[in-house]
Amino acid sequence: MTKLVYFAWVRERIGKPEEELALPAGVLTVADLARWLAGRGEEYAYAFENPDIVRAAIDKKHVKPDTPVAGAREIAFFPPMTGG
Amino acid sequence: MTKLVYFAWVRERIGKPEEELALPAGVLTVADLARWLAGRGEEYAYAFENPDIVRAAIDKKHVKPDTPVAGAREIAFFPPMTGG
Amino acid sequence: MSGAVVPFVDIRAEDFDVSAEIARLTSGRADIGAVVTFVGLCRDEGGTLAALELEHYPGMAEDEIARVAAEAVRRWPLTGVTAIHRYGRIAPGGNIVLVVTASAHRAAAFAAGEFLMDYLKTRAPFWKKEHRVDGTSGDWVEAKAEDDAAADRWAARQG
Amino acid sequence: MSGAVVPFVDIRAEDFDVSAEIARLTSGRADIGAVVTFVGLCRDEGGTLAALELEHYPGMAEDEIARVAAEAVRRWPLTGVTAIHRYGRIAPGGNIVLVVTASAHRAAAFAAGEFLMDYLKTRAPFWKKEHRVDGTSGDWVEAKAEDDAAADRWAARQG
Repeated sequence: MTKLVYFAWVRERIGKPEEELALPAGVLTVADLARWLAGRGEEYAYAFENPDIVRAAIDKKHVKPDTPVAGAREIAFFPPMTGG
Repeated sequence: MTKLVYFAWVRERIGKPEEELALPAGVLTVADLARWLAGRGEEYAYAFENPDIVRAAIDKKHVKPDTPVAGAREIAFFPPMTGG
Repeated sequence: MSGAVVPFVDIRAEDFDVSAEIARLTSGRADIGAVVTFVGLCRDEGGTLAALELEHYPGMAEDEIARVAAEAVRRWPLTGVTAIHRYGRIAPGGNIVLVVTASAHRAAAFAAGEFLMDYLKTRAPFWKKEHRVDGTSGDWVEAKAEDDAAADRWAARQG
Repeated sequence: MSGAVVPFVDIRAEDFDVSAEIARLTSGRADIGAVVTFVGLCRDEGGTLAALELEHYPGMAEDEIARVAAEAVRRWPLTGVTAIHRYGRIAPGGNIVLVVTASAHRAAAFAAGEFLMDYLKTRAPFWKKEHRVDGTSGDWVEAKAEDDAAADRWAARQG
């Protein structure tokens, strides 16, 4: 099982801050995971409607879309940061 | 009469912080004045031994060596600034 | 010198005091010639903003800012560096972020402070949502392309 | 906006409080997004310095710093600018100078703060003399060519 966490409007659109999921076999990269999530229902489709804008982190480190998800304990999706 | 004021090691070398002087007719510019002062005694010669390094202000504004002294009320000589 | 510098990073709801944070880096020392602080404040966009709600990713926010602060310590001869970022509801005029950089000389303190802010803007996992004075929930603040550009310029040059 | 900004300039013996000076520029306003402060401190060059004695040219010091601050207001969209320079005897670790710049955005606040310090170093009529711990009077601190170079770089670019 992998923990997925969502922030800001990604969280609002999906409607929950986190969930535990078993990633299906075909999901190898962060981009694969985003695509697969987008197919899980309209709230997910809305969150990932512009997949290029959603950022990801694996185990609290920024990652790129082509990063493998194998071995990840916690995968986060969120909009571009607006801190500072 | 013109008021001359001295700061930092220029003041220490000349041995006084200020004086009132009547500038002689041949002294037209700040550089002329520095040269004329340097001839007034060994304390002045010491202060102006390296005339390129001594800075000047007329009426509390930075001036260059070729600035005319005519009309000046207060002329200051000092080393390069080291504030901040 | 810089090898011993451990950045002070704090993610919290409470406000900060700039003088106290400067003292944290300078008191009891005589080897510091320059301290630069940056305070980022909540701006009201034309009288319609009641507050910003700052959401963050706990754990990652601390780690990411600590990474950026450690990078600043590697790049410049700093004697100390502090970064405090608040979360929660912050009204217009309120403090959001503080960065303090201390060094023997001013150029390093200025450059490191600007570097920290540029990176923090684009890498620290914080998001701002507007709450409007009419009681409605406003938009999520959008990231600016100029912030990415500001961060990118540090990649090209060292120190 | 910037037309109404009157720099606060103070030449004095007394110390300053950074938080209070930031509040002077920010309190009661919600249009400021960024405040940068620079504090210059008295450094001890290897344990031999008892204090620096700062001499200044009264009248000209105020005027010259006010001129530089006004130039910063012309160059950047600032909402406020403060410059405080101390004179007299200052022990190692003590504060010498404070510059505060406030703006809607951080780039202007950083640039104006660095500009002010670079110009202040080379144009403000202050001179530092060392007093040594052994009771002897040390040297006058010499001006650095790098300070002239730092000031010169602003002449080439606008903003």
